[in-house]
Amino acid sequence: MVLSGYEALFFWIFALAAIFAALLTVMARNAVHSALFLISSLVSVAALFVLSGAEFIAGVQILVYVGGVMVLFLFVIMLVNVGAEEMGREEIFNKQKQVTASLIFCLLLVGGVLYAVSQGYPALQAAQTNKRTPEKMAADQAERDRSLAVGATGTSRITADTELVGGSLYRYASLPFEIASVLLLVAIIGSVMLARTLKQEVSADDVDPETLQEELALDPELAKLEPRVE
Amino acid sequence: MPLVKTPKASFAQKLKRFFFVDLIKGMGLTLKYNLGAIIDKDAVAGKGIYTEQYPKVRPDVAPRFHGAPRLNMDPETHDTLCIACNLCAIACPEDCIDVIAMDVEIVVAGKPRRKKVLDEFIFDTSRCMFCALCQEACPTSCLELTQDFELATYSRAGFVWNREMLEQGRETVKYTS
Amino acid sequence: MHQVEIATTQETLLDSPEMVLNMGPQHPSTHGVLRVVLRLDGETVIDLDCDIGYLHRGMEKIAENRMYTMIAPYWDRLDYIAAVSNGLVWVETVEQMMGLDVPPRAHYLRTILTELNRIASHLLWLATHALDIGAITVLLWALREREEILKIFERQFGARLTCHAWRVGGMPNDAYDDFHKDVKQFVNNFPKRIDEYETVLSENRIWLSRTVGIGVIAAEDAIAIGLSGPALRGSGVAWDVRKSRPYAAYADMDFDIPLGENGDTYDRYLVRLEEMRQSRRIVDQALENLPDGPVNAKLPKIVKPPVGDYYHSIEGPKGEIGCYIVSDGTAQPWRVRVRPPSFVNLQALRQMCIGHLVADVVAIIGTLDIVLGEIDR
Amino acid sequence: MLNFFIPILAFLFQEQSWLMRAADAAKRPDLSKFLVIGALLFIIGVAGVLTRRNIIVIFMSIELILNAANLNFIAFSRYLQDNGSANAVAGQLFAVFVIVVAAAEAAIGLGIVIALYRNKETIWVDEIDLLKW
Amino acid sequence: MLLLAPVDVLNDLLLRFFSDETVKYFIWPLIQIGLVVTLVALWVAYATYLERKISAFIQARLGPMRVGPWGLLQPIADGLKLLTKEDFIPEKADRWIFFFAPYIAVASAFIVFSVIPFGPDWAVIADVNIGLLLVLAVSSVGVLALILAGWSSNSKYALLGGLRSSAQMVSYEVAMGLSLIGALMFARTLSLSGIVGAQGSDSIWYILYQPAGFLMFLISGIAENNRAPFDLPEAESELVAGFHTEYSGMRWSLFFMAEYAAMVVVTAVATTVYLGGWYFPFVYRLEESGYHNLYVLVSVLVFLVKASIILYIYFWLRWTLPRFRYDQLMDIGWKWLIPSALINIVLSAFAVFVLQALNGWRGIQTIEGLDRGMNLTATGKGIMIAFGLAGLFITGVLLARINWRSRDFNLKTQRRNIRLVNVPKGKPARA
Repeated sequence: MVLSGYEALFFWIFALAAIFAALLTVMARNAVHSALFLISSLVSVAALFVLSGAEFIAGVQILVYVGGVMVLFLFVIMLVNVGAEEMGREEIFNKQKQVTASLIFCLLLVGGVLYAVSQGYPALQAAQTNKRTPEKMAADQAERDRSLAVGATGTSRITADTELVGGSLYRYASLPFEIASVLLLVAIIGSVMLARTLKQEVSADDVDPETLQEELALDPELAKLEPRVE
Repeated sequence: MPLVKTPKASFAQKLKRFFFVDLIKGMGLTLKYNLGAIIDKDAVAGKGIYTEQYPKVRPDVAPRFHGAPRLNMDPETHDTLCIACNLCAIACPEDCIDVIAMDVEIVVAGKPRRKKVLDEFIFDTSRCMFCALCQEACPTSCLELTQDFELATYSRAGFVWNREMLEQGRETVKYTS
Repeated sequence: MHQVEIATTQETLLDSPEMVLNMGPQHPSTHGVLRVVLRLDGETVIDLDCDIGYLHRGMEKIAENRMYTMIAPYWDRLDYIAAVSNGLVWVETVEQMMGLDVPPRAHYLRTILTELNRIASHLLWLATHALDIGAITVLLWALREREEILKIFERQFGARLTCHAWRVGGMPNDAYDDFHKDVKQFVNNFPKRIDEYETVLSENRIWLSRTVGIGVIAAEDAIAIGLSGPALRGSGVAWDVRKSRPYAAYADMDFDIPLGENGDTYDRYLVRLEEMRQSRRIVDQALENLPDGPVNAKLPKIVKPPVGDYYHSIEGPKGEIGCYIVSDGTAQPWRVRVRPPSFVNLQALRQMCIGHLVADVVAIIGTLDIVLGEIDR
Repeated sequence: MLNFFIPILAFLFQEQSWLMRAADAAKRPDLSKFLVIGALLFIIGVAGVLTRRNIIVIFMSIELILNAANLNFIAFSRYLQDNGSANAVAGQLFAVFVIVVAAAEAAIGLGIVIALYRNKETIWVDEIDLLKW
Repeated sequence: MLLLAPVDVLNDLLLRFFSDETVKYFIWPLIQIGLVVTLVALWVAYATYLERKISAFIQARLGPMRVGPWGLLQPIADGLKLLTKEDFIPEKADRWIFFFAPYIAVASAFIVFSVIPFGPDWAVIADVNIGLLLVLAVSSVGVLALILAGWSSNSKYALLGGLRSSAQMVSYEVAMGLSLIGALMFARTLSLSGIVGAQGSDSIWYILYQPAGFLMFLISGIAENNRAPFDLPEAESELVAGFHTEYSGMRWSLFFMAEYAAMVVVTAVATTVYLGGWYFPFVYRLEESGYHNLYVLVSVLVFLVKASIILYIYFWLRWTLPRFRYDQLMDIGWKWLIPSALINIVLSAFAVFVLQALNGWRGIQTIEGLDRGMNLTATGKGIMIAFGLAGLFITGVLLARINWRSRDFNLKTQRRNIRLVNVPKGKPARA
């Protein structure tokens, strides 16, 4: 895979944007700003997905992450108002020693990963069975594109990638897919259960009688909450 | 939440609810209004439409309307009808009328007599609540609340009307466009 | 006026299960300058407090310094939506203190015009109530019909809102020339209009789900609080001053009292709609039987009721509006006290709202049909 | 002064210099660039997890890590596709699953944060130091 | 042929200065973007005018009459007024986010127009693979603007509005996405132009196959746009103005524009997916006779007319119905719309299966081809339409059964039990 021309330009723009936004995510003082930078990072990564030909994943990334997960994050940040952090009263990073240690670890990681990439990539290229020059690959790609249906404007091709993903998802990966859906269901129920307050549990008549007795000692108000009857 | 009693639904009612008849009936009514306003050729002219285009078209107020005060004059002699009896000032709940009279010597049937004549008449429209009690108290139908209702001015002092303003009346505001 | 305790520390939504929300005095749906301090758990109301007095003008004190005839225009400013009814309670009280005999024509005209005023007031209630719940179109439809009534008022009294409609002993003027025609036209057109509101609202499932079971108040509680008017009748208590102590020409009229069953917002809505129909019926009857004759009783130069105190009440659109006057024999009352229906009805707000959501508070304030001019006086 | 720089510039911009090669490579970003970007994102995420005190920001850093992994998946998927692999979209499938897991993790994690906040009234991880309470 | 020749002339002119590729991939899209943004902005401005006029006519009023003939210049006057108003920022607001939230709203609403097929050929900016997914994804970003605006204003009403809107939009997005899947089964592509093409080649609108899906999409679309009767986030009688309580002037008008643009987006998507987009019977004759550009223009017109009809439904609903309460809104989202969308998916899948089975086993010719969507024969269409109507009914009955316990929104009866009593006079009575 080799990008060229405008694609290369956009690759660098989005790559740098993703990295800067990620850095700012980690360094921003205000958690809402953090979340916003994370969103820009995610959108940039989605753009990188598009550049590498995975439009479907890019769409899902924006739909799920930006439209769902990050909204959830913002929701929680607003619920647990982090005023102290904003005003600069609280230190946002851990204690000096831990930060130093972890930064050293990260630097090591950087070195290691970069080394691995630089060493492993030539090996990958060497292992490639059908050695082709970038020009040849681009030509092949263009050849393949030509066989695809033309979009309405004539400037784009309607690829079959998404269809392929769907097909694989339901044929080869149907079991993981089902497991993932069960996981999501569990997550929904779990988060609902986790976020319930004692009050809500009492009013739904959902508390162990012994626990209820203990809690009543702390908060006699609970006794007033009648289990709701439909 | 306390429950309220609801009688059991008949099948026809259930069917009505199932097919959203309640909503569709309301929607039909609003659609009727909308189409009526569009189709009705006279709609813009005001038939079926209740908008008053106020500054453009002055509304007709009723003959009995209590608006800006006026001191009436004798249509022939152009003398004021006011006899400075002060009844309006007494009747006013808001004390917004000041009648300032002066004594004039006149000769009636050869004998000199003193007569109270109106000198100045102050009417504070900023305090007036247009209850028309002064109009009813006036024995000579001199003080009258007219149909002029545009009383706004740019200053507080402009609300205090003197005799000249009360007699001449204010110029009716003209709006362009 | 009491101070409402508001937490001053910076609390987060999760720190405290309760959030204090200030509704008003500048809020689009508190119908004036009412301030309601809500204690919320999420969006559920767990407690509320009304803060009133932003519109206090000292009506009762003003009345102590005016002559009897001068006070009537002030009374229009109490419940400015129902100025005609308010004026009536004042003049009738004074007339009864003086023992005046008001001619029957005046009585009949008073009946017609107060009933028209009741319709106007209920229309404004319907308009704002529907607006609070979100049906905006009904607002303008209702105001359109109210406009017809206000036009009749303007022709008859010379003013639209604060009409200063009555004088002690009768009326300022006889009915104007086209009075019969105008009222008849209104009476004939009006049932169609009510049907239109009903088409849009009464059976609408959104309207039902917003009003049924909201703000329920039982008959016993309603009596204990002292509710009156449609708010009381919605709970099923057949109390109507027009029936129990007939005044003006109501003794000659034939009409029904609509009664609700559950005492919820929807019942009160239905009761008010039905009351409009009954009012229309009364207007129709009174117009048919309108007697001829003078409209004013003979009145002494200065109204000076005998020493003593007197209470008289009528059925205003919002409920029983009463007037208590203590006279010391001079031309000015010694003490005047108003029984304001809105003020008493507002007391039910807390009981009705607890356990409901914020959106319901709006609906309940709407269904109580309060006017702040009367609450704060 | 100029005489001093010219040799250096000449050295930097000569045909096979390190800089020119880098510039040339930058014009044609290939798999390795994607991997490097992914690695950097991953490391930033790790640094965030290790250094921040705010538990919500830590969660966000975890999202960054997952995204870095996704980027690698997609890049390799494309690489395999270009090389005519049999199951070229496996990487994309994995990315889908990663996104699913991330969503589930966010839901549960934030639920835990809320429960924790209710009980401990803090979101600073160094104050949440009990194994049981 | 000579009609609308300027387009070709311009193309030739551009080719003289730029390379073929630049013109094709860069300059024409830019021109298209400029045109679409201008037209949509104008359309949005006049949508406010239309809404005011329609509401006025419904309410026996006249609406704007003062600026220009019949108030036609009112939107421009409004825009000028809003531009010159003070741009107020509360003292304790988070300035940057307060600044940017309106732009996010507008951007997320306008970006979607890049993939909307207003017509064939040059009337669409970009035809991308994941068109429908992109529409859903980008419009879901709009939630961020609302929640950020609500939070950054540092006001309780705004925060409540922001939280409400985010919860509402997140829940209705699910139903919106799910309700489209039924139609996708027939179109077999995510590209919006592809969907229109599939309907065109099959000479049918998918609203006939998917009446339930269309209804669900419309309802969730209205909820997604925070329009009445789902306008909880900005319910003026409860939350003053919801998330934009603290906004004024320009920024407020940006939110306003975003709302109307999002409405146009939903109508456009509904038109594309369910009403056949720019496809209309017999319009293709123009293309056959060689009037290509005229054909495109007429198609665009058809599209706009269809979208306007749905937009009218928006206004119509808003000025008729009362507002839901917050919990009822969530009920409708989670207990009614999402289950019905799921039921719709299952039923559509079953219908497709039945069609294929009939085609394969019984030898009844139901499917003509699968190259551009699922092309059905007349028999197949009949079967599908029957399935669609049955689906509407089955969904309703199933949901009524599932939710029969739900007190707020069940099939409750009309309750008209007020009594009329004629109490004897002069006697206080208790009934």
